[in-house]
Order: sequence, then C-alpha cells, then structure tokens
Amino acid sequence: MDAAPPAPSLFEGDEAWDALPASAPARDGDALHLELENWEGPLDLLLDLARRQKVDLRTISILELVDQYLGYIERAEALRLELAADYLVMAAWLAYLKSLLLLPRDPEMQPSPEELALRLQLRLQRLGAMREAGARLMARDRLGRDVFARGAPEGLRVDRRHRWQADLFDLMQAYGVVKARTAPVVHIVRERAVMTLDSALARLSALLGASLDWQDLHSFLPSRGEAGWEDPALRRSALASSFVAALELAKQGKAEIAQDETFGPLRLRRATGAAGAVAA
Amino acid sequence: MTPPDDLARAVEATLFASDRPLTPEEISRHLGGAAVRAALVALQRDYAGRGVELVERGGRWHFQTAGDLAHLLRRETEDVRRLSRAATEALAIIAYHEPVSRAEIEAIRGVQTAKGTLDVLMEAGWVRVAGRREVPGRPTIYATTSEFLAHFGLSSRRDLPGIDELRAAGLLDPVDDAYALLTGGEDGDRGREPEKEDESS
Amino acid sequence: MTPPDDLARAVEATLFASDRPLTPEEISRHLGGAAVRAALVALQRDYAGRGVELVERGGRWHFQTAGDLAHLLRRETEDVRRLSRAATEALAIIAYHEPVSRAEIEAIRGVQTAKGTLDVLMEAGWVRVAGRREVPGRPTIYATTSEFLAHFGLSSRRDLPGIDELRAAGLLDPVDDAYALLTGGEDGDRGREPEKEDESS
Repeated sequence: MDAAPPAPSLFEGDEAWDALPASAPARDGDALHLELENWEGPLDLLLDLARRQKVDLRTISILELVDQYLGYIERAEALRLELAADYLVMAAWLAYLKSLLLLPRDPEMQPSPEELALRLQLRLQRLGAMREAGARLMARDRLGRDVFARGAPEGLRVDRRHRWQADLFDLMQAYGVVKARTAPVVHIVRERAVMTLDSALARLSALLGASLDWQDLHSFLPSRGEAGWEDPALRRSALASSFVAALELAKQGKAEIAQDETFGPLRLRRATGAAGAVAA
Repeated sequence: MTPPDDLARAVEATLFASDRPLTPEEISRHLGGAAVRAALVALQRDYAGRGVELVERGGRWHFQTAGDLAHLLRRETEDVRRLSRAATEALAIIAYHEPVSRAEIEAIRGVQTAKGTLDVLMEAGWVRVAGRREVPGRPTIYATTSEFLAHFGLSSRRDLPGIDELRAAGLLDPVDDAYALLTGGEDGDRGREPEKEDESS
Repeated sequence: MTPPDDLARAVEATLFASDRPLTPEEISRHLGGAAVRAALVALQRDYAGRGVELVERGGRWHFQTAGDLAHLLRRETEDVRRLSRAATEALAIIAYHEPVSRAEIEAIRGVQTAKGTLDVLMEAGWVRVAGRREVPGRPTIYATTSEFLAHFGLSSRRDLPGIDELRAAGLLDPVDDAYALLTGGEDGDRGREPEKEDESS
C-alpha cells in the first residue's frame, strides 16, 4: 500500500464544489462506471464496500472485501478502462494480498500478509474517521446558513488624521530648487576626445609585436608630437583604454603583465609562449 | 435585561457595529485600552437564551442568531454551496490533524488532491498556509483559520466533533504509529520524526 | 435580560440578521404569519438602556447602536508626517506667487501637480481657495492662510527671503543632485519630466 498509485488523471479535475445535486440513480447495467466517477479513488471505494459489511471497521473481513472489490473491478474494466487505472492497480495489489493470505505461511516474508492486511485496515479506519468527521462538520449550524451575524452592521471606522510638518528652511530650499530647475539653461554637449578600447587594443597589439622586452604601460601611450598628446583628457582616456586593453590581451594569452609593488609601474611584454598562437 | 454598565454597553455597541468578529484586544484598543474580558462574560450571560447570542470563536467575539432558530432563518445562498466530498474530506483532515502537508492529506485519502481543492478552502477563508515543514523538500503545511471556527460554530479546535474520541482511538495518528502500537512497538520509531514546524505566518 | 418568549426570540433574530429595516408585516410573513407587534414592543423595552436599541423609523424596525454611543463607531488617530517634496514645492510657489492657479503652479514647478498635493496643503490648513481667476475656464486660485504664517514663524509674506537672499544662500544652485543629496536622494530625478505625483502616501 505504500506504493501510492500514480497520479490518477481521474481526480485532477475534481470539482471542489458540488455543482449539481447528486445525479439520478443509475441503471444497474452501467451503475459501476457512473459510480466510479463518484468515488474518490480506490481507497474510497474499498471503504464503501467495507461499510456495506455493516460491521465495525476493526472486524471487517479483508478477504471478503478483496472479493467484493475484485468483483466490482471486473465489471468496471468492461466499461471504461481508461478511468479505472488506479482501481486496477489496487485490484492487482489486492489479488496479490489475497493469494498471500490464502497460501501457506512463509515465515521469512517481510512484511507478512497479516501486516499488509492490518495496514490496509488501519488506513480504511482513518479515512472512515475523516469522512465521518467531515460530515459532522458540514452538519453543524453554520454561519451564513443556519446562524447569522448582524445583517447590517454600521461598521467601525478609524479615521486617521495627519499632522503635516515642514519648516521654513524646507520651504526656502524647495523654492530654490524650483527656480533653479526651471531657470532657462543652455546645454552645450562638448565633443570629448577619447581613445576607444578597440583602437587601444589594436595599438597595443601592434606595439607589443615589435619587442620581447618588458615595457612600461605608459610607453604605449601616444607620445609627444602624436595627435592628441596635447589634450590631457585624451591622455587619461588613452591610459584607461590601454590598461583595459592590456588586461584583455593578457586574458587572451597574448601578453604578460607585471607589477612589482602596489601603484608601481605596470610592465608589459608579449607572451613568450604565445607567439605562434598569436600568429595563428 | 438588567441594564449593563457603561463599559458593557460600549463593548456591546462595538461588537454590534463591527462587521467582523473582534478579539478582546481589538475591542480594548477601540475603547481606549479598557479591560473588556469581564464585560464580555457579562454580556454573554445577558444574551444567553435570547434570539441573538454572543459567542467566542477562535479568540474572536461576535453576535449571531441562536442556533435553535436555524429552521426559521436558514438560507441556502451562493456563499454556502455544498462542498464536494474531496474538499470536505480535505477540510476535515486539515482541521483534525493540523498543520498538515498536502502529502499527508493524500496519504489519508489515498488519492491525489487536486490543486483546486485546497484553493477553494483557502478562498473560503477556512484554510491558510501555516509555513513549511522542516523536512526534506520543505513541504507547505496547512491549518485552519479563525473564520473556519466562526463558520462552523466552534470556540476552538478542541470543539471539533469527536476529536477527543478520535485521538483516544489513535485515529489521528499515522498508520505506521498505529501499526507499531498494535504489533508491540518494535517498529516504534518508524513513524514521523519529531519535526520543527514553521508557524511563522 | 429576562428571557424572551419564542416569538420574541424569532423576531429578535430576524431583525438582527436582516440587512435592512423591516416592517412588522414583513417580519410576520417571515415567521409564518405570527402577530409580532407585542413582541416588538417587548423587545424594545428589553433593549432600552443597552448599548444597542431597537428603533422604529417610518414603520420599519431595526437594531442600531445606541445614539449616545455613536462616537464609538468612529475613532480618530493622529500621526505626524513630513510634507513631501512635491507638496513643499507647491506650498513654496503658492507662498511666493499667491494667488496662483494650479496651472500656474505647474508652469512654475515644471511638473504636473497631483490634485492630492493641494488637498494635503489644505488639510494641513496652510492653503486655502482664494476664489477664481476671471480668465477663460475660471480656474480656482490658491493662497496661503494665517495658519501658514504662524506655523512657519512669519509675521507676513514679506518676511519670505527674496530671490537674492536665496541665491546668496546657495539655494538657487542648479544642482538637483545637491538637493537629492541633502534630502536622501530617493527622488533626485523627480524633476526631469512632467509626472503625476502620488500624494496618497
């Protein structure tokens, strides 16, 4: 029983509310498949059959129950196989249990057939108890059906009042911000000279190819006389781009970087082992 | 009716006017911090036997019509549609075993519980998510609400019909525990491990 | 309370559960044709002096909270709130330019001003409606109140620092960022484009 039947599609769509009153009594011939849809799975069907033995659940005859169940399922199979998968799994298990109960005892067998039967009985008792508890719950005097709260309560209201706070400085500041924000302004977007990462990469790769010795990163920058040297902003941009380009080349295995101390000069050379790879 | 004192009148008026059940703390806060328990008990006594009574449900108080007048007042409205068997059983299992995970509900019912079933119970306001069980998979666990108690006229879960008998008979224990008990207990530790439950919500 | 008889209990419960006042005829019909007048009178007497009373209005009966306890149905709490940046700006503009219409405030602020913003200023008692401007559309115009002067420690609007003083204090520096920095910066980009402001918080 521990192996729960696989997800039974039969129950996926079960409506949580009863949309319709219980359907009209079915004719005998196809009673079973109609009822199958009304059962909440094999355990529920077993519980119903057990209840029909009209004895305490603790004293039901498991063998009799198995026979009744198998009898039902034989007819169900003929009717609507696809709905009955879970019921069939249970039927197979019950048939197995029945054979174990009837055959001579195998003392080695774990768990014993009696244990399996007892567990089934315990499960039925528990489901039965909850089914009954649910029915008793539903039969209570229920608020909104049998007993009623006040129909037109005035309602309790809590009004929240705000005491607003601000001081003169806030006011001045706010006015200043408004005036400053809406003062006519002319925006001139200056063109800034930058060295792009791509051009730094190209420049660095080209210069690195020329020598195998360690060289200071600064020596790769545009030198006096080259275009852009005059512009300090461009020099800063070139330094930043060259630094990033150096990191990128190192990452690609094309260059080696060394720095002897924190904030010390960054030195750079072509990766020794990589010459071939670079060429390739 | 003997005229109530000022505090009892105020509590009476507050509960009458409120559109939902109130805890003593809420009433007290509404009335500027007065101690209201004694007044609640006095009011409950005042109304005993009348057509309207004062009841406590899960720590919240409200007035409602007397149960024995149900035959005069009963209405079958949209709100009180019949729950399906699946939902009724799931609700009973949650109420009697709470907090429980969906897997535990399914273990008792022997079938999968459609997602919609728990949704309906939560939408009705009767069931809430009560955190997660601290076991592998950290399954969501469910419990009932004070609206559940109010709807079914229960002061607390101890009032659930037959809960004492069910507990005494071991019918609220897992099958493994019951089995171990019946067979001499050599399997006694097969049952549920002691678990930490996260009741944070 | 003296326990009422069965009919009075039924009338009591019916009135209690009803969502509207009922005529004696309606109650009677509900209760299978019983004569209910005497029960209504008895109930009215029962409830006299309690926190709840049974009243007749225009031939219809209903329970209501006792009139002298009506104040219990509403309770006020007060909390202190800082004026939002939008409201502070609007207030400053009204103070410097009054009387102004909402459109003028928006033109000066450069952003839309939510209706709620002016409501807050009026709720605070600092701004009042000062009539309508006699231009097409006759817009409402706003001005500050004497409470405004009192709250901000001004003897008259002439005490407001002039533009030159603001400039000298650095308050006209065109840096929204400085303001954002000073004020914690959550709405540093508030001024970029016209936007609806939500003053509901």
